[in-house]
Amino acid sequence: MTVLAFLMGVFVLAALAPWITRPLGRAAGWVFALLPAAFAVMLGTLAPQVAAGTPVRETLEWVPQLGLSLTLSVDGLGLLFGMLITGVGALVLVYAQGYLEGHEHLGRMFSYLLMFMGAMLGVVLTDNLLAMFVFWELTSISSYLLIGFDHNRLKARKAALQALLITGGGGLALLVGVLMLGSLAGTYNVSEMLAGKEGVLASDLYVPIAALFALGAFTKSAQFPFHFWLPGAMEAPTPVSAYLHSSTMVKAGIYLLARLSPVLGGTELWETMLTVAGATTMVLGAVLAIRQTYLKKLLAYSTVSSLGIIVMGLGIGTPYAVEAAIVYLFAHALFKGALFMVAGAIDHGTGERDVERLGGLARAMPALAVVGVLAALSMAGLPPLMGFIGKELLLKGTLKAPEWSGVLTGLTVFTALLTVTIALLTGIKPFIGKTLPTPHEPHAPGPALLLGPGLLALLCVATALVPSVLAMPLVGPASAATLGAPSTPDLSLWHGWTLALGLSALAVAGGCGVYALRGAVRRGVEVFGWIDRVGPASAYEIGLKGLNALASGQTRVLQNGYLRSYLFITISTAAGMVGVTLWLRGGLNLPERWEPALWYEYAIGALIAVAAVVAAVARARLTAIAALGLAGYGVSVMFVVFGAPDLAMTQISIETLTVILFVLVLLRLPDFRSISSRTQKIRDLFIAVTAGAMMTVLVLVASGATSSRAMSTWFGENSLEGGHGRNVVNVILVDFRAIDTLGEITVLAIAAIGVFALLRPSRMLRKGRA
Amino acid sequence: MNSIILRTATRFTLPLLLLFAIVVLLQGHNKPGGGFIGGLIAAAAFSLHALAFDPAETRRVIRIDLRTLIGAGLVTALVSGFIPMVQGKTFMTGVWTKVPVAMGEPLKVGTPLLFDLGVFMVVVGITLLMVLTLLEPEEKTD
Amino acid sequence: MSLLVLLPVLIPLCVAALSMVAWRSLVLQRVLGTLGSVALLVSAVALLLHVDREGILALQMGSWPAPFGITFVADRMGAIMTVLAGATGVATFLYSPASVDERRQRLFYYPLLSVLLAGVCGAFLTGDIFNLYVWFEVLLMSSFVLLALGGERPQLEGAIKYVTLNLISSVLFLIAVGILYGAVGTLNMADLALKVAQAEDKGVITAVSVLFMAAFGIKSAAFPLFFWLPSSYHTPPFAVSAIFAGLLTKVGVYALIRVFTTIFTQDTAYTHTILLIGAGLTMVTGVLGAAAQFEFRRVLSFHIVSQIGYMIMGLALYTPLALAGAVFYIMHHIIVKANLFFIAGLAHRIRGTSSLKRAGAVSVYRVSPLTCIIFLVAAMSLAGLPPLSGFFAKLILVRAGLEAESYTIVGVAIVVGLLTLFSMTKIWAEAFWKSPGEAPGESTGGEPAGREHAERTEEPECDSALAGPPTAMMYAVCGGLAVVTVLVGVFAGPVFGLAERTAAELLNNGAYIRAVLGENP
Amino acid sequence: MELLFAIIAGVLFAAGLYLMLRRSILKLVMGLVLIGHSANITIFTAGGLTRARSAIIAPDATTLPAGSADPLPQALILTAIVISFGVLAFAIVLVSRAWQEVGNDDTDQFAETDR
Repeated sequence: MTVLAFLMGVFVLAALAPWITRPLGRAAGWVFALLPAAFAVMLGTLAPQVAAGTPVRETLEWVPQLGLSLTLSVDGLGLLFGMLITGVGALVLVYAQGYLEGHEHLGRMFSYLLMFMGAMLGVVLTDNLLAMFVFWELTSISSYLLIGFDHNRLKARKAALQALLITGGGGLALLVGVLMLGSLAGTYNVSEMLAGKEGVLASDLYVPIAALFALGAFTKSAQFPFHFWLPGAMEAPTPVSAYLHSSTMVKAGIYLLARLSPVLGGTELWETMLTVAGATTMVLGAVLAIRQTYLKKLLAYSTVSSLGIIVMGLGIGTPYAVEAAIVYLFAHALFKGALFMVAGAIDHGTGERDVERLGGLARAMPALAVVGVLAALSMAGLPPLMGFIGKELLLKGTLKAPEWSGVLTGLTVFTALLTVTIALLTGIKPFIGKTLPTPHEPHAPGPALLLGPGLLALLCVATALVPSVLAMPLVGPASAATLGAPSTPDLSLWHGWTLALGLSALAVAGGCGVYALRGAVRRGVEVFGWIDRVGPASAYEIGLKGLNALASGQTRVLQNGYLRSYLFITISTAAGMVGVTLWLRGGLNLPERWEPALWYEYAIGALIAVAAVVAAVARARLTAIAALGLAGYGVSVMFVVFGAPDLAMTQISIETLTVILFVLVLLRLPDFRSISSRTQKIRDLFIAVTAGAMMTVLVLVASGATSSRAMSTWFGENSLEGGHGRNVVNVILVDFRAIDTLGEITVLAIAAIGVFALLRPSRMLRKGRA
Repeated sequence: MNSIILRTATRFTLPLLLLFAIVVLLQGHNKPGGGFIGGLIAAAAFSLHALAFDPAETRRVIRIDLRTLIGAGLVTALVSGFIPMVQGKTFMTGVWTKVPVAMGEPLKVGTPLLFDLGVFMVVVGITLLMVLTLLEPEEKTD
Repeated sequence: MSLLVLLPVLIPLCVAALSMVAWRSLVLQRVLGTLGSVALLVSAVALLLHVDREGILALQMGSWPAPFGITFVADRMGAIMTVLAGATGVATFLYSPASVDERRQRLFYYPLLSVLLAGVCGAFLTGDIFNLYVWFEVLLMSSFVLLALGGERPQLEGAIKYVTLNLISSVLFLIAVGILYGAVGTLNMADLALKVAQAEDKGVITAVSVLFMAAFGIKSAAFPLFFWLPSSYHTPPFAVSAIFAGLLTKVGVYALIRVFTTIFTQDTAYTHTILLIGAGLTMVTGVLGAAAQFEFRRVLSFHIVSQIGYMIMGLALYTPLALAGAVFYIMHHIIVKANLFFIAGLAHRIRGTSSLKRAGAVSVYRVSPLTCIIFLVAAMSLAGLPPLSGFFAKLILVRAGLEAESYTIVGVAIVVGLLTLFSMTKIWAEAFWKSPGEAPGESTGGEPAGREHAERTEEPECDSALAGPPTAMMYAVCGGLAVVTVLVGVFAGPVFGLAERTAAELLNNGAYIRAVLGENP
Repeated sequence: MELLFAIIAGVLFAAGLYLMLRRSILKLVMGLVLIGHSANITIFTAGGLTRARSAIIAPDATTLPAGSADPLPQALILTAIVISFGVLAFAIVLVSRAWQEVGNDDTDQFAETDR
């Protein structure tokens, strides 16, 4: 249970962080980093076992009935991602200490970062798809809190919401997909799904499942057209961007695609979906990046592009392409993480974010300059750096793609070219050339700010120089897990004079050219500006506005504040439901003949009816109240006639009391006015008469139904003997059904309290006012 | 309504009406009537009194605070349900004994009658609370 | 042992009667009420444990044999609901002194709360359909008074709508009971289950069942019968609206579940289809209503409506898993919803306002991390985010929907889940994140188009809240309920197991009938 | 006679609803009274109508003779009447208090807190 213990430890530390950050002082970030560092080391020790093809498994049951268990399984893919998350995570914690030194909410930042780290680790280490979903949503929430960290700014809050809604929405699609796949495969453990792969692929549900999983992955990994939340998320402080938006969270979607490739992949649908989305995102991301001049936005769009590259690689699906995707993912995490941190350090040290206003910083911050240049060169794909290896493999992958290889290669080269430009802009330009004035005097970053990017940049070199030691143990098993077959990516720096090398050189040269002409190019790509204006980002805005308009419109119509309209809808619904049911379900079995009533019964009935109608239409209050009383007395006479003396007595006394209450209280109210319009009256009359008719029919139908008289017979037989009373009604009230009566007097008591409570304070208040 | 006739009449009718109310309460088990109707008659008697004199005077005549009366009525009704539980029977099971009366056949007394008495008290209490609260002059009489 | 069935009703009723006698002493009333609610909770837990282990418990009132007397029955469903009522009751009693001013307390506030609890528990435990009506009236009447207590204008306006529409519901209920009695000649629910199954004229029965559906639909605030709820729930003191939000609509849902699993199963193809359509519409209209609101409790109120839809969805799908989902959802929702209203009171005390447009006096996010954590737990649970209770509730229902191949309702449930998240973040962003200095400008979720928002920058504030910093007890209550929410998530396995057993029991009413009517009815 | 009762129930119900749908709060309460009557009549009729044989056991008998009125619906109605009286009393006072606070008897003016 080591892995599980470590994972829980991360969450526990997240819970503790806000309370212990202040006591720890400047060492806090360093202390917190120890845990993920240890985690990384622990994962590292598992590497040989994983490479040997035997994943480490630990299981903790959670809701076994639903198939949800915390099954941790460290296989190749999990190991690669786990190392990245813990390794980069440790560095980011240290970096955050330097970046946000003295910030009021530094403790919360650590807490959110650790929570995010734990969630992310959960996503990549669990084998159970439901458990993975649990962690998946946790990453969304913690990233919401992280993006909105500068909670005073409206822009930050909006960006946080945007990211949450898009990734959260994708997450819900994923949930449906997971549930469908789980019930289809009969298990939620991915490792056990392979056995049922044939059944999954043959099922009718395969298409929706694949689409739902892709939707979940594409939203999380910022694929077109869901990419726009990622640049928006740059509202977050830089440590967050470096962690979430370059090396970890945005890769969760890619992880998901890689993880499920063995189960869902290999079909034309899967490959087309991924390749098209990836290629589109790759090109668009790069083009949109060129338009930007803000450091972090440039990096964000280029991250979108890189994510597209990886998705495309997974989509092509050949061993070459998949290996390339995995290697590129690894390389990207190193150089993009480093570059984000460099960008943050520049911002921190100068207060300037616009690349066009930055230059010559190498003099003020030489160490950072070395780091930045190294990372940028890796991103540009120059040897002897990891980025170069990744790009070479990628070009090889597209060249050997089974279909559309020409187009894909062309697009990749084009993207690589623009990537070179972006690398030059973000990692090199700020440090070289003429020194430009900045908002405040540049100062070199301290060790906390330098450690993270420095180490990552160093790794860019080291992994490429000795790939068999530092890279191979990670990427080899990972691509093997993705492919579902043994795999050893060719990680050498030199393959001889190949076409890929030529294209690579072309891209570098072209990239430098674009860099030189960037002013013109920027104006040129403004053509694509519409994507931001009418594209998905504005679709989101319009959607949100539309939602709000729909919501308030609906509420204005339904919850309009008018009691009469509430009543109208309520009554029509009830009457309509009953009427339709009687009609549809054959309830209209009226008795065949009715026993006629006697003349005086007709007379009383007529009296009640007329009194009711008069009460309803009377213009004067007193007339109405008198008619109301008359109707009540009429009803009690009816009770007398039909053998219910108790009822009649009660009804008469209640009626009298009611009239007294009416007179005492309501005569203070103003006299009736005619305020409803004619149409309203007709409409109301219609619904009232309809509902009344419904009542009549119901009563007839019920009285026609033959029911047993067992109850009344039993009461009649047991009243005297068991209840010691001859008045059966009273015996029912105080004995057989005394609980009813207990409830009844409780209601009365409460009503009296209500009357008392409502009248007393009014008197007090009025006295106060007078 | 400061009528002397009404006041004098009320002085006589109040006890009579109360007596009638109690008769209705007691005979309710065998003839039409019962705690509810009896309670209403008693309340009507006191209401009449309140109209003839004034609510404060009526409250004085009743002595017991109406809120207490309502509570006591509820407690009585509940207690009538608990009595059988002392004997190990279910809540609200009727328990009956015969009370010998000097003349005539012995009177049967049982918890349902106690329950009805509770009903009676609550009804008197709530009706008077409503009526008196409404009749009372506009000042605090707490 | 069988007395256990009655205790949850008798305890609060006796407490209420005693506190009424003790109307002079507020302290005594408070102590009595609080102890009573604790006793209620303890007895309810004992009842649940007993019922879960030994089976359904029935008690014939006054020793009269069923179906002639009134039977009190506790099956798992009823016992679970009673436990939840007890828990909400304890929380409300503890929270009340910090939320209800002394003037209101003097007007029988505590006895009213006790009676409300008695009514709710009575409704959960009675086995007689007319007796159910009586308990409904008990809880309604006390809720009427609690709602209007204090007599401020917003309260009275809300109370008029609440009272009127609920009385319509009561009348429909009463009529339905009368007609049902006329048609089958019994009132005992177990006996009704038998007689309805034997009835020749199914058409009438179905029509009556639909009448019940309308009556309970109003009580549970389903579409399009929910208007009374958002009109009134934001007006009384926070403690009152919390217990309302937690318990009252769920009594309606309970009644729907009870009636449409135990009694009316003669035409499920028809009745449960209506329920399903209603469930979907309820979810959507509720959540849209919430999206249009800019007041803490009004957002929450509309969400109640929306989430009632989920519970009805579980009933409507009528599979073991779906019903278990509905049961789980109810358990989760009562705790979380009551807590959110309590938290609204907490936040109101800190910010000095419940408006989401206006920035509060201070930023809650800065001054009270504890409030933030508690709110996040409750809100995220409501939105169905893992690993909190709401996630499992939603997960079960969605899975049940998928297994029943009702893809439309699943789609609705999913989209509504996202929109719920949206409005929870709206509360979070506006009430917690926003800083005092900020102008009441554009909100995070975009500004709704419409006239009234241009006209009315000032939201009407409900002044039924006490001022001053929150008390420790408020934190304790909110925090305690938040812990429960987390625990339900952590121990989702056992809780779901209970829900599954409950669902199985509901779907097979034989045990219920035997427990009430004896072995050979 | 069932027909007569059914019609009375229908008329009472319709008149009550019509009153409730008016905008005056006073009419609202009056409507409540009428639909209450309607519900009672409904139960009374659905339970079975019997002329003039009240459910009281004669002094010389020990059981209720066949053909007597069904006592159960009567007991139910009695309970319902009393409960609706309690509710009604509260509603009357509520309405008058609301009128005092709002200063208007038009329910359309009771919409301030609802939008």
